[in-house]
Amino acid sequence: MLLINCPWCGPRDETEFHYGSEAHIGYPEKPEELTDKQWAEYIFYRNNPKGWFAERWVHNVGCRRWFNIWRNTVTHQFGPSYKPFTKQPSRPK
Amino acid sequence: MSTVQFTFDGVTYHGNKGEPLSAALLRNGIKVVTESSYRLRPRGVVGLGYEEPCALVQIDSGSGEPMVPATKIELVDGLVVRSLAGVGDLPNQIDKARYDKTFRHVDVLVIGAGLSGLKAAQKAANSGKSVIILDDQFEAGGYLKDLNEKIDSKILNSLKKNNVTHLQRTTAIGLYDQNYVVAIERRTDHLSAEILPEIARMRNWHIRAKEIILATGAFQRVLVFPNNDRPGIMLSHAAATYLHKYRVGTFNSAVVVTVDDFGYQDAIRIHKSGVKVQAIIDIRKKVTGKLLEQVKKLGIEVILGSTVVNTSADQSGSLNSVSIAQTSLEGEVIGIKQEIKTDLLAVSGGWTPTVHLATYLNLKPVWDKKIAAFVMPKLPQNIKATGFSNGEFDKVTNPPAVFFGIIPEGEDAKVSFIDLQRDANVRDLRRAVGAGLTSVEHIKRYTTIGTAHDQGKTSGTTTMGLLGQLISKEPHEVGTLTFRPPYVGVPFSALAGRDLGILSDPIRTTPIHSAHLLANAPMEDVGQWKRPWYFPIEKENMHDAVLRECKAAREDVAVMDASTLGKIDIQGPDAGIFLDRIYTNMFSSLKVGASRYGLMCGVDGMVFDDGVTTRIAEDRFLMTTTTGGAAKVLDWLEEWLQTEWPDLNVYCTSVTEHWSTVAIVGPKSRNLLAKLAPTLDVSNEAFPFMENRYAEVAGIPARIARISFSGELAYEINIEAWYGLHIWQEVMKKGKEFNIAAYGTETMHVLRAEKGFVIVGQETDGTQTPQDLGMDWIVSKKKDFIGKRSFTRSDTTRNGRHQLVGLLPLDNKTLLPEGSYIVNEGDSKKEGKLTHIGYVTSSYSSSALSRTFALAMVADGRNQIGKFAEVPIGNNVARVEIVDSVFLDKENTHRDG
Amino acid sequence: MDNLTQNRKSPLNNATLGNKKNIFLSEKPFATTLEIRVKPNSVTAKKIEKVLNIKFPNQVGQTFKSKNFTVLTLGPDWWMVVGANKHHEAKVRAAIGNGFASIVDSSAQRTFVEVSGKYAQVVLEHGWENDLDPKVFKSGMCAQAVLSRSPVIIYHGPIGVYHLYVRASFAQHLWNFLSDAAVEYLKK
Amino acid sequence: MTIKRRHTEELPEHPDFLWKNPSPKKSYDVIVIGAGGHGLATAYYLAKNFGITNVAVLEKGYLAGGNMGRNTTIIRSNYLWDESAGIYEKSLQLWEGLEEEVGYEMFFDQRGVMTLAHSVSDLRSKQRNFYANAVNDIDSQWLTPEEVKKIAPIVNISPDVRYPVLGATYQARGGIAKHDWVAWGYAKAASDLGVDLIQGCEVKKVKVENGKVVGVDTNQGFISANKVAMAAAGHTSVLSEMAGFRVPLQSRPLQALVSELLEHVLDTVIMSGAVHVYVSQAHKGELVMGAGTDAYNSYAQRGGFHVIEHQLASALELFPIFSRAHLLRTWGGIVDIAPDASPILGLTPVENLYINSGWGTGGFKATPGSGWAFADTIAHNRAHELVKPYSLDRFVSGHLIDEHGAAGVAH
Repeated sequence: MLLINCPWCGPRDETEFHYGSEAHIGYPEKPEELTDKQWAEYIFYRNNPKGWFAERWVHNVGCRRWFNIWRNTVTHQFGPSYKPFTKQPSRPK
Repeated sequence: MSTVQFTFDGVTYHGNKGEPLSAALLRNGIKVVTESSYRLRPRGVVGLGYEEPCALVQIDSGSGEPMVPATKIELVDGLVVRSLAGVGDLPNQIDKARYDKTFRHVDVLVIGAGLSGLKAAQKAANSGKSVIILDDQFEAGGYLKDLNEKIDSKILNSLKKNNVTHLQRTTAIGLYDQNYVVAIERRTDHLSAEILPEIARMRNWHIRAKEIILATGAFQRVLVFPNNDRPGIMLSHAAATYLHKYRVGTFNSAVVVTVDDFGYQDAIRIHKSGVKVQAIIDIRKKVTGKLLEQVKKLGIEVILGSTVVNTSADQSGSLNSVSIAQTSLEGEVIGIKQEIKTDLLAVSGGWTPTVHLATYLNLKPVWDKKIAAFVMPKLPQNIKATGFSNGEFDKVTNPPAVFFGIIPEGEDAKVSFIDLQRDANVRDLRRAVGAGLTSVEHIKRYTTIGTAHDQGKTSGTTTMGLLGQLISKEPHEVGTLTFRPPYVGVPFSALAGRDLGILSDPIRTTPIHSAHLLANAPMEDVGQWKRPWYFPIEKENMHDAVLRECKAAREDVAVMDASTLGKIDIQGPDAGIFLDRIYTNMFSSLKVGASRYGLMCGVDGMVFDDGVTTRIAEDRFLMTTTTGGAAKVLDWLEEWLQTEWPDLNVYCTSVTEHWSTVAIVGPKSRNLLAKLAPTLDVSNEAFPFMENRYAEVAGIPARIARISFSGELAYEINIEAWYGLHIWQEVMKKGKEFNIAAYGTETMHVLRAEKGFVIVGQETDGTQTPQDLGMDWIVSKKKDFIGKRSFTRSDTTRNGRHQLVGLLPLDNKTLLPEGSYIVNEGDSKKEGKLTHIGYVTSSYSSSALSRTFALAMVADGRNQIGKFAEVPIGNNVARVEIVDSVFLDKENTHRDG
Repeated sequence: MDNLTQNRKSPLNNATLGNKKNIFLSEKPFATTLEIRVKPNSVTAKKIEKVLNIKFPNQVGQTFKSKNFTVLTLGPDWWMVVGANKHHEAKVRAAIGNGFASIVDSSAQRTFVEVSGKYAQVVLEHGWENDLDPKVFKSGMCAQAVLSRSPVIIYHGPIGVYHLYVRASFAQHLWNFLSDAAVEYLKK
Repeated sequence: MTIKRRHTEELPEHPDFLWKNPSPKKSYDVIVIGAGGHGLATAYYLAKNFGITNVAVLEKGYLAGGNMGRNTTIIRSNYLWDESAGIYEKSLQLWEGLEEEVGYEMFFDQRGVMTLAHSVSDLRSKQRNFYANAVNDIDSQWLTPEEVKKIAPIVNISPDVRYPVLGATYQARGGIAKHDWVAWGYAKAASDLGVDLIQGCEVKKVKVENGKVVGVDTNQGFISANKVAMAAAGHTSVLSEMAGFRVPLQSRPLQALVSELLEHVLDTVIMSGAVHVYVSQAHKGELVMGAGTDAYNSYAQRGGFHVIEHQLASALELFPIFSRAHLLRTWGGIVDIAPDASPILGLTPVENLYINSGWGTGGFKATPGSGWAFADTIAHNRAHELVKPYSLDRFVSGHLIDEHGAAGVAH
């Protein structure tokens, strides 16, 4: 049972969150100017690293806020969590 | 100790209350407890705890339980058990016992209440930290308790402080991320053989601990030699404990075979229990120290550099003699055999620290040659290990030998057992190596070693040791077998807890539910909601009830409980702009007091929800969503606002259950509303379609909306949920004069289908665009919205996509099955695969059309209107005409009444 | 009783169960509730605090109590003001003028179950995953999560007394869960 | 007094010799990355159907130690979309002759697979699945609750459980097989045909020179190859990145569990999507159970215990007789999930580099069909008919094959 540190509510069990996969994927400025391939990249392609991953979660049964967090997808260790639109902490060692 | 009665394999015996069943069996002279699964060889008690590989029983009294080690059952009066040969029974009657779960957070969790665990708990408790100490034995003390030694009362008292929770008969079965431990407490089996209905028989503890201390002890290993599985051959610690602590008697004399000093200590205990120890057979060449003097003083012969190389049995199959010989550390028998008559062989094959929990986090145990065992891996900083589990064996003067037994060939190999419960032996191991297998994981699967109920607790290290001997590698070079949770078998019922029956999943009901039950309306599950399906009168079946309900809606007035629809209160100056980005059509242009139907797509352009949104004020909208989509849509809106458009001043709040919605439908709904809301001007001019008015309905302030999902004149009365039932009762009462009928989801489906309205989730399955559904009119050309870009992808613009159409079976009685596939005329008769052109999404009998009809998604559907097709249904075929998707009142004349 | 009070029905019909000493469950229905979302410490937020004479704590999980209201902080810009009588939504909306905030009367969205007695904490721990140790979840704190698959806000009122705000349609399930969990403690 | 105890028959023995353990040659015609079921089957069919035997299968761990050793061994082909029905039915037909063709006992047992429906909307989507199977000529029956009970007496079809059984689809030709025996059968056959199985050999880099694959760097040195085929479920993203392109896959934990050996009470495979559990009882008597994936990306080969508890509560609602069974062992694989829950197969942006991935939670049943069609694709350097719909460019065109389960819950 992962213990995820919500920036507002503090550490809570993973069952209180919904997973949002890779962080920092922005909605394209002008979708109509993208090629079908670029548009497919936005809709379907997300990184899937084996190791440290900057991902996003939403505390949907708690404060209902989205936030980002570093997690190692092999050891399930967590790095710092950080609020949207704030400076991303560097990748943990 | 009071004596109690128990029944084993149909015979009644006596034993001491609270002692392990295995001790009671031995005391009653039952050495042969069962026979092995495959070789049918007689087997008896071998161990003292969860490591027991042979004496597994079925408990028939109380709740009943298969495959329980006799060593872990506390004797209680009236216990009824049966011996098993590796396969358990599943009792059929319902288990009346209660099972529950609890969650705890604690500073320090100590797993294991042997001396080292108790000391760790004492230290933490005295420092004021919150402590949980749990242990799977019947009482605290662990190894020392087995030696019948006392535990310092100061330690035991420290566990009585109020910041300490002390749980015996509790086994930690799993260690998960961030120090999360699952443990199962057995709470009533030792109190009574019957079920105690009021107290949870087992409690499933979920514990989050800041710090974990593993004091999980160790398991003693078997040694491998021909005929090493006879009843009367036991682990030496177990044999000494049964004789010295539980005074089982039964055995006339004993021989101890050992690789370590523990063999000497157990020999002394066996001697003190009054059973003559004829000899200690030690594989090691040289032994010194106190223990050696003690056994010499007691007249126990010590034979060094030797081990057991065979055994023989009496006609019951129990041990009656062992043969020993000088043997090298590589397992090579060098000396001549010498036979010793005995009915007990106590095997001290070395100790394996219990590292399971730590390895569940994918950490590999480490080989420690000094103590001839695998010890804890490098642990994360908030987990420590102590005592035997950390390889701290303090009573050792001479290091143990790295020796796991002898590895004979030929016939002897077939009776030299490594995994007693699986009857897996040295011959199997030799064959696996010969087959080209190098990984220990392959050897485990090839031989099935370690896959039984004890999960290799006594055979794991032995297998790696002997494999190393066979391919001349050190045990750690062979690789380690992987332990997996749970540490011991856990009944499904203990893990299901109280999440069963009525509590298995919330039953969500509307405020009007009691009225539906009174009308004994059958219910339909819609997600977690129960919604009335139809309202039968007397003995009506669904078909007749729905025809009557539809007729009422088309000709008089009918009423439905629509409270389950999702409702989201959207406020803020940018609410209009926000909705323009979410819906495919415009909402910022909606007048205050007006409502508009909207369609929502994912970024892939596929429809995923719809509903009517009403502008309550300049900066406030109330959005409704499908019942199933309520939570999903609110999350969707929040995600876009928080992670993409934080500059938009908009807030969303769920009010799904604040409002109750009663929909009255039909040409007489206006007359009924006039009765209910006398102050309201209900004329069409004063209260036009898709508009909202506020008035008291039956004395309750309400917002009334002219929204219609049936094509008829209709009003949705929205009141605070506390008044939902009252309004429903008033509507039914005042509607009598207009012969009102209540209707359910089935009729709602028919009425909307007659108008060609889609239901998201029925006409759609996540792969339809608005254009596929013939709703180009709702797709704004001007603004961008979520999903718009996807409409221009090649597959979304290709012709031939499935489009919404109507279907009329030529036989107007045929009800096409929903989900049935459509083929071109003449294709049904063809053999093999048929090329299909579409499938039926909705299909009903219509009272208004007095015939059956259906909606379907058909390839290039709109260009097929007027053509014929076939629907194969089992062996017969229904011919159908493809028609427009609107069947009734195409000019919408009913809408305004 | 006026028409409104007479004709309303709460999700649990004022149910009660257990005994005051060990474990006592009781629905306290019809608490009026204003859900307010506003930028913390903004001008508009200050106006709302003034007109209701309350304070918006800015740490999620903290609460504020006055004679009329209990204010629960659910999110960084989300508060639940319990105990406001009906008219306050209009009064607050008027007070903020065209300031940006969301004022929602969501009184019937949830109902309020009080859990008290010696074993209140132990019974709740059968379904609530977060720490209820009074040293951590102090009197005066609140937390929103799930209790036996039901969305619940727990407010730790006086020591050992817990107020559970549960979505109306989940109320019966929560009640069934709590009364089943209480069985072992009723006669202890 | 002789005591009658319940026994189970011991499985027959594996053959005396399985496979050679060569160290890798300098170069091969084809390198297959991943010695799971699909990788081994691919190597076998390359050798058997196309005579391409200068092949190495590289496995970083031990053979069949990944998902092939961690699944619930269910075999069926009654999928919804034509494209899925195509590849899974081909696979089922191959299963039907496999033991004989490969010459290895696999305990392939066509005991039927039943998929339960628990609500009106669930009923509707299962019925559509049933009719889709009919037009695709895939054997599938519709069962009423009473017929479900007749085939599997232990199913609780009472109307007053939380989500009553309202009906089911049933594929009689579906069933189970023993995963280790399937893998070792393919491995032995491939090894006997001259394929090199190389364990403990981890690919560190996929070497590409001007758009064409030339070989792989491994912990046992560089191995050159004319063609390289990726069949490393769960690690496909890692390998594709090594080769310089991306795939729309996410790696998720998928857990499975077994009980101890129990009396035989279940002779068919039962799946229930709405209640999140599927179960069969293996030959010796252990219950084998699984459900959906854990919710987040992970390569840790383990999942959360709450997923197991939730699944067991559902199982006891459906099968009350299981209440006394013990959970004996749980484990987790790494499955790669595509946005439309369908595989990604065929060619890649790198010449002579092929991809076999995205099987998500349904890989075991596809083992023969995937290997067969993938071998054909590699041999001819073009996508086989059955593989073509699963190309990477479907995500650009938008022609997805959405097997997430048709209808959401609506109205």
